[in-house]
Amino acid sequence: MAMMTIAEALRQAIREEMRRDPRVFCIGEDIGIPGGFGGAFTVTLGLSEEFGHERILDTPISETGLIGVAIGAAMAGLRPIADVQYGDFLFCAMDQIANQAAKMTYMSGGTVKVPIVIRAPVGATGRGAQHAQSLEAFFTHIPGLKVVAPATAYDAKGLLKSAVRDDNPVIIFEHKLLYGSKGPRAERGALSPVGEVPEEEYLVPIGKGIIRREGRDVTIIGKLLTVYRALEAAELLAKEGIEAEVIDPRTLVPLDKELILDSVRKTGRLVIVEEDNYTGGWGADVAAMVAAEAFFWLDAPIVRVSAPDTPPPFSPPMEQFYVPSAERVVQAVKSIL
Amino acid sequence: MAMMTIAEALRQAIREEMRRDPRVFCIGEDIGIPGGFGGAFTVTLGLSEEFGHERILDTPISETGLIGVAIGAAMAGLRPIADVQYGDFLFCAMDQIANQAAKMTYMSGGTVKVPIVIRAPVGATGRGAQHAQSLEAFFTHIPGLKVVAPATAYDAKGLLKSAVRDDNPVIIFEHKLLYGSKGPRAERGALSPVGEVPEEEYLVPIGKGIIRREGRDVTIIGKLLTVYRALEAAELLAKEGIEAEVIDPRTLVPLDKELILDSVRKTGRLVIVEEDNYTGGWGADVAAMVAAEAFFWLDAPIVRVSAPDTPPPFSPPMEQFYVPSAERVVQAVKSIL
Amino acid sequence: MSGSEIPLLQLYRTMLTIRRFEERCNYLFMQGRIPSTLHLYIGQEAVAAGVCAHLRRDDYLFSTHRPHGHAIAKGVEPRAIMAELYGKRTGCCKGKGGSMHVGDVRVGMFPAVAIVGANAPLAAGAALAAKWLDKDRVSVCFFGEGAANEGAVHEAMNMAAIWDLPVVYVCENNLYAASTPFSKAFKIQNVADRAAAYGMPGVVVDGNDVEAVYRVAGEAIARARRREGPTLIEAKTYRLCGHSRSDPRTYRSREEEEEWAKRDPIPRLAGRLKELGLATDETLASIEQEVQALIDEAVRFAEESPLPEPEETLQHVFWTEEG
Amino acid sequence: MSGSEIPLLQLYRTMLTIRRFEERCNYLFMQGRIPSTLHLYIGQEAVAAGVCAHLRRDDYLFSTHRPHGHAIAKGVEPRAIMAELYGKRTGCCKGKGGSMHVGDVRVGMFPAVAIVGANAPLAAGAALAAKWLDKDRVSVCFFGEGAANEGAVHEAMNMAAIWDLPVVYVCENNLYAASTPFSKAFKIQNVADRAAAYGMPGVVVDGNDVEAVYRVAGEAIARARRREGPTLIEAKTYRLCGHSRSDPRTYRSREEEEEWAKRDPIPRLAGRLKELGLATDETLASIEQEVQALIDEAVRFAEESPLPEPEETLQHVFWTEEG
Ligand SMILES: Cc1ncc(C[n+]2csc(CCOP(=O)(O)OP(=O)(O)O)c2C)c(N)n1
Ligand SMILES: Cc1ncc(C[n+]2csc(CCOP(=O)(O)OP(=O)(O)O)c2C)c(N)n1
Ligand SMILES: [Mg+2]
Ligand SMILES: [Mg+2]
Repeated sequence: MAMMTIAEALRQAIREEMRRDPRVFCIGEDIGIPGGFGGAFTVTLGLSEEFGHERILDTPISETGLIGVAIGAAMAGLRPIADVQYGDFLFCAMDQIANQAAKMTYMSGGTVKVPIVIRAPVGATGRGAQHAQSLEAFFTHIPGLKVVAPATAYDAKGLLKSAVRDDNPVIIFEHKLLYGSKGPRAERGALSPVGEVPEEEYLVPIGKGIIRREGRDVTIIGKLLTVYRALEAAELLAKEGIEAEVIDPRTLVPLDKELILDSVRKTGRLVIVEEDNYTGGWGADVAAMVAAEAFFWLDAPIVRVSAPDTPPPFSPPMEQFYVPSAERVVQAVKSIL
Repeated sequence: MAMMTIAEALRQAIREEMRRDPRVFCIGEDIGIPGGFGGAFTVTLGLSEEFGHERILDTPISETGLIGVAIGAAMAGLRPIADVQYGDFLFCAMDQIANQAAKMTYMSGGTVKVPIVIRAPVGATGRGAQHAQSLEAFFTHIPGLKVVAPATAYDAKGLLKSAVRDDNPVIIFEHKLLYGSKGPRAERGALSPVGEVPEEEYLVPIGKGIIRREGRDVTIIGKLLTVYRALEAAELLAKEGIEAEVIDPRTLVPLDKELILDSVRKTGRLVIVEEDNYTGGWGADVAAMVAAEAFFWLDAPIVRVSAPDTPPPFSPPMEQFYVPSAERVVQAVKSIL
Repeated sequence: MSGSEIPLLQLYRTMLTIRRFEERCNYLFMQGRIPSTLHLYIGQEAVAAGVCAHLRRDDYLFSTHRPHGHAIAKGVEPRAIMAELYGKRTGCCKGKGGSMHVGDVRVGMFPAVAIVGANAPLAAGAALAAKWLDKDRVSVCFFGEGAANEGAVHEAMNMAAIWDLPVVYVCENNLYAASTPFSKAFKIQNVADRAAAYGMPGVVVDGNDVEAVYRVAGEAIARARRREGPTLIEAKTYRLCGHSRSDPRTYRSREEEEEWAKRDPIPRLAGRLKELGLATDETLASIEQEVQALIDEAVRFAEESPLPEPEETLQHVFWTEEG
Repeated sequence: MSGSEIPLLQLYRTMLTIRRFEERCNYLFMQGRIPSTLHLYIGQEAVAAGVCAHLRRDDYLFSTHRPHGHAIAKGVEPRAIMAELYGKRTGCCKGKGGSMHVGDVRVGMFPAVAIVGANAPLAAGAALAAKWLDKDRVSVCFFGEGAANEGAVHEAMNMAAIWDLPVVYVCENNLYAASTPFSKAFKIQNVADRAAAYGMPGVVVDGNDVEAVYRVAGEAIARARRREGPTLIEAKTYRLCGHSRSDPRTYRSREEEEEWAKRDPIPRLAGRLKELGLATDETLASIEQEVQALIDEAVRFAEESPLPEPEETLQHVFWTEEG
C-alpha cells in the first residue's frame, strides 16, 4: 500500500492506462506545457515527459473544440481523457457533451461507440461564481452519460481506470478541495484525504456505492466533499448516541440504488448532503427515487442539505454559508429524529 | 374574447409589448426575413413588417452569439426576446445562459439587471434526438433564472408579457405540439389548443399555478403537453369513479409550491407527468419537495410518468413510446390507489 | 488533371442517384409515407459526388441535417437510408436516427449531426485519430455556409490548422441558411477567406461544376493524405428545392431560382459527357434506368421492412458488444 | 496626432496607479490578507490606460479574469476594487464577485467575465443597445489572445461586423494563455488578421507603447462613435508577472522576461515624459506619492470595511429595485 493524494492517484491511473493502451491520451488546456502547471490542479504534471506532447495534448482555449475533438477521436478509435480546468467551463462545451457524445451511440442504432472520459473539477474555493459550481445534476440528467464522483484516492484511481476502459462517455467529477495538491497550487481550506492505494493494479467498478460508516438510526448520503461533511456529522451525532450510516455512492450514473434503498429500509430516515444548489439538485432525484421505491419504510421526511439556490458567492463568510457544513448536517438529522 | 392558438397568442404578446415599450425587440434566426418563416414555428411571422428589421433582428446561426448579444443588450438597457429555433440548441448557448445571464445580477452585488426573455420550443415531433428534447430541468436548476411553461393560449400570452416586463432572465418553454400553427408549418400529431384570449390587456403573473380540474382522489401534475395528457387521463379515470385533480404549474421557477402542497394534502396521492427524461427530471424535484414538505399527508409513494432515460428516438412507434400517454398516466394513478 | 482523367460517368451516376433519391423522398413525403421532415440535397449533388469520389471506404465523413446526398456518395446503401427515413428497423440507424442522422459507420460515415457546425470538432477529432492510427486515412466534414458562423467551426478549424490534421472542411455555400441569405449573415464575400484566420489554405470552387469540385477536392484530400494539413473548400452552389418539407421559398425570387436552375449540375454534366464523347443519349438513359431501379428497390425495401417495436426505444443508450 | 496632443501625464498617472495597485495586491495576497487567487495586470498597463483614456463614464467596458487594470483605467474607485478583493461588503460587487468579477456599472464597467471570450457577445450586445439608445456611446471589450480561440469571440465579431456595431475589441496579446505560448495555439502571426474573416478592420499595435495604443484606440473608438462599425485591435504586450497567484513562470525563459522587462511601458513613458519636457524627476516623484497615498487609502478602506454577513449570500439572486 502506498499513501497518496487524489491528484496523485488520478495521475497514476492515467499513467497506468496510457502505458497499457496506446490509444489512451489526454487532451486539455495547460496540461502538458514544459514548466507548466500539469492542468489546473497538477493531475497531469510530468506526464508529457513520459508520453510526449502528442499524447498529452495541449489545446487552445476552446472547450467546445477540445471536447468535440476528443469525441470525434473516440468515435474513430482513440480513448481520450479530456479535461476542463474548472467544471464551470463544461457549459461552454455543453452541446458537444449533451447532444453529441451522449447521443451518438443511440442515434447510430448502437453501431458507434464514444469511449471518452471527461474530467471536471467542481466545488467552491474562493474564486467566485464562475469557478465554483457543482454541476453533477446537469449531467446525471443526460441519458447516455455515465457519471462518477470519487471522494478518496483509492476510488479516484480505480474509477478513473474503469472510466477509461468503459466504451461510453464517462464524466468524472473531482472536488478541488480533495485533490490534496501540494505546494504552490494547493487550495486553502483543502482537506488532505491522503489515502491508501494498493501497489497492484485494481479497478473500482462503475455503479457500486460504498458504506463509509455503518449505523442504524439514519442514513446520510454525501458525495465528493460532502462525504467528509457527512462523516464529521456522524462523529458528532455518535457522541449523542445517534448512529448514522454514511453512504458514498461514488458513481452517480448508474446509481447503486439497492445500496441506498437497503440502508433506508434499515434506518427509515434519510438525509442527502451535496454542495450543488437545492432545487433540481442530484439529491432531489435520489429523494424522489427513495420516496417512490422505499416509501413505506420511511419514518420521516427526507431532508436535503445543500447549497442554497444562489450562484456561488465570492466572499469567504458567504462561501462558508453556501457550502454545507457538518453542523448543518447534524441539525438536519436531528430535525427528523 | 378572441379564440386563438398559442402561436398567435405569443405573437400578440410580442406585438403588444413591442408597441408598449420601444426597448423591447426580438432577436433570433430566421425570425423576420421577408417571405421567411417567422421563426421555426411562425410566432414572429409578420412582425418585421410592423416593427422593421432592427427590432425583429435576424441573426447568423450563432446561438452563443445571439443569446450573448441579447444579454449584453439587456444589461445596457434594452429588453430582448431571444429565440432559439429548437430548445435543444440552448446547449450551444449554455455558458451565456447559465454563467452570464443567470449570475450577472448576483456577481454585480445587485447593481446590474438582465431583463432578457429566451423562448425555447421543446418536445418530440418526429425529428430525432437533437430536435426533440424537453429541457426544463436543466434550467430550473440554475439559480438566477425564472422559468415559465404555458400550456394554453391565455397563459402563453399573459406569461410572455409578464416575462418581458420582468427585470430578470426568464426562459419560456413552448411545446411544439401546442403551437397550433396552421398551414404548411403545422406539426403532425399536434393538438389544437385554440383558446380564449381576452380582447383587453392582461398579464398572467409569474409564479402562479392553476388547477385545471378539481378532484379529491389523486393529484396529477402535468406541464406543457402533459397537461393535456393528464386531463385526458382524468377523463378516463372519472369514468371509473376516480376523481383526479389536475394541476398545471405554468411557472416552474418560482414554483407555486403551496398550490401543489394544498392539493396533495387534500388527495394524499401524487402523480407527476412530464415529457422530460426520468432521472433528474423536473418532476424529481417536485417529488422531493412534496416528500419533504407534505410527507405526513402522503398515503402512497409519489409516482412519476415521464420519458424513459433515453435520447428521443426518431421512429414514430418509438417516439410514441417515449412521450407519456394518457394510458400510462391512468396506470400510474391506479398503481397507487 | 484533364477532363478525361476524371471519372465523369461514375460521378454522373452518383449525382443522378442522389437527385432521383431526393425527388422520390419528396414525393413519398408529400404522400405521407415518410414521417417528420426532410432537408433535400437537390441542386448540390456535384459537391458530394466530386468530394466523395476521392474517399475510400475507411475514410471518415461527417455530415449535417442535409445528409442524404453525402451518404449516397460515401456509399451508404440507398435502401438503408430510405428505410431510416421511414423509421424502419432496417434503417441505417435502426430507426433511432432519422433523416437528420443518417450514417453508416461501416462505410466510414458517422451519424449526421443536426446541430449545425457541431460536426466540425468531431471531424477534427477523427482526423486526429486517423493521423495516429493510420498511414493516410482522412476525415471530411461537410457543412453549410450558415453553419460557418457557429463557434464550434472556429474552434475546430484553428485546432485542425495548428495540429496539421488530415481533415478537409467542405463548406457548401448554397446562399441561404433556411430563409437567411448569405449577405445578411456575412460581411465578407467568401467563407473560404476565413481559412487565412487559421493559417490553412482556403479555396473557392464552383460547386455546380463537378469537374472543378473533383479537382479541388482531390488536391485537398491528397494534401491531407500526405499529412500536410487541413484545407477549407468553399463550394458555391444552390439548393434547387426548399429548405425543409413544404417550404414555399418566398424568401427568394423566382428569377434567382431560374438563374440557378440553368446551372443545374446534372444537365450540365450530361452535356459535358456528350461533348467529351463519354456518353450518348442511350448511355444516359440506361443510367437513368439503373438508378430508377435502385431507388425503386430502396423504396420497396423500406416499405416492406418492419417498424421497430416500441420497447426498442430502450436499447442502444449505452454501447454494448452485441450492438 | 502628435505626442503633445496626447494626455501623457494623465496616462502615466493611470498606469502607475495600476502598477502600484497590482504590486500591493500581490504583497497583500502573499501576506494572506487577500483570499482566493489574483490575476495581475503588471506589464500591460499601457493598454488599459491608452484605450480607456478615450472612454466616457457612460461608455461600456467589458473585462476578463484579469480586470483590475481595466477597472482602474475606467474609473472604478481603487478602494472599491480593493474592498472587493478582500471580500468586503463595501467592495464594488459587495463581496459577491471577487477579483475576477470586478466592475462598477455606475462608471460603465460591467462585472468582469471570467469565462474567457464570453464577454465578446455581451460587449456586442451593449453596443447594439448603445447604437439604439444613444448618439455616440461605445462599447469596449478586452480579452486575451488565448480567449480569441473561443467560439464566442468568433460569433460575436461576425455579428459586430454585419451590424456595424459600435464596439472595439481589444485583444491583449501577452504571448501566453496561462502557461500556453501563443505559437502553440495559433498558426498565424497576428490575432488582428482574423478581423478580415469578418470584414472589419484589424490593427496591430505595440501594447507597451502607450502613445501608439492611444492613437490606434482613439481612431477605433472615434470610428465606433461615428457609427462606422467595429474594430479589432491587437496590442502586443507581456505580463511582467505570473498568470495567477504564486506562478513560478517556469514555462518561459528568464531571458525572454528580461527582454520584455526592458520594454516595461512605465519607465518607457517616464523617459518619454522627460524627453518631451512634460515632467521632471520631481513631477514623477510627486505622482508616485499621490498614487501611493491613493493605494494606502484603498487598503485602509478595505481593511476597515466589514465582511458581509453569511446570510447576505441569499441576496441579489434576482434583481430588485432596492438593490
Ligand atoms: C446549432 C443549430 N442552430 C440552428 C439550427 C436550425 N437550422 C437547421 S438547418 C439551418 C440552416 C442551415 O444553413 P446552412 O448551414 O447554410 O445549411 P443548408 O441548410 O443551407 O444546407 C438552421 C438554422 C440547427 N439545426 N442547429
Ligand atoms: C472558458 C474558459 N476556459 C478556460 C479558463 C481558464 N483560464 C483562465 S485565464 C486563462 C488564460 C487566458 O489567456 P488569455 O486569454 O491570453 O488572457 P491572459 O491570462 O493572458 O490575460 C485560462 C485558460 C477560463 N477562465 N475560461
Ligand atoms: Mg446554406
Ligand atoms: Mg494571454
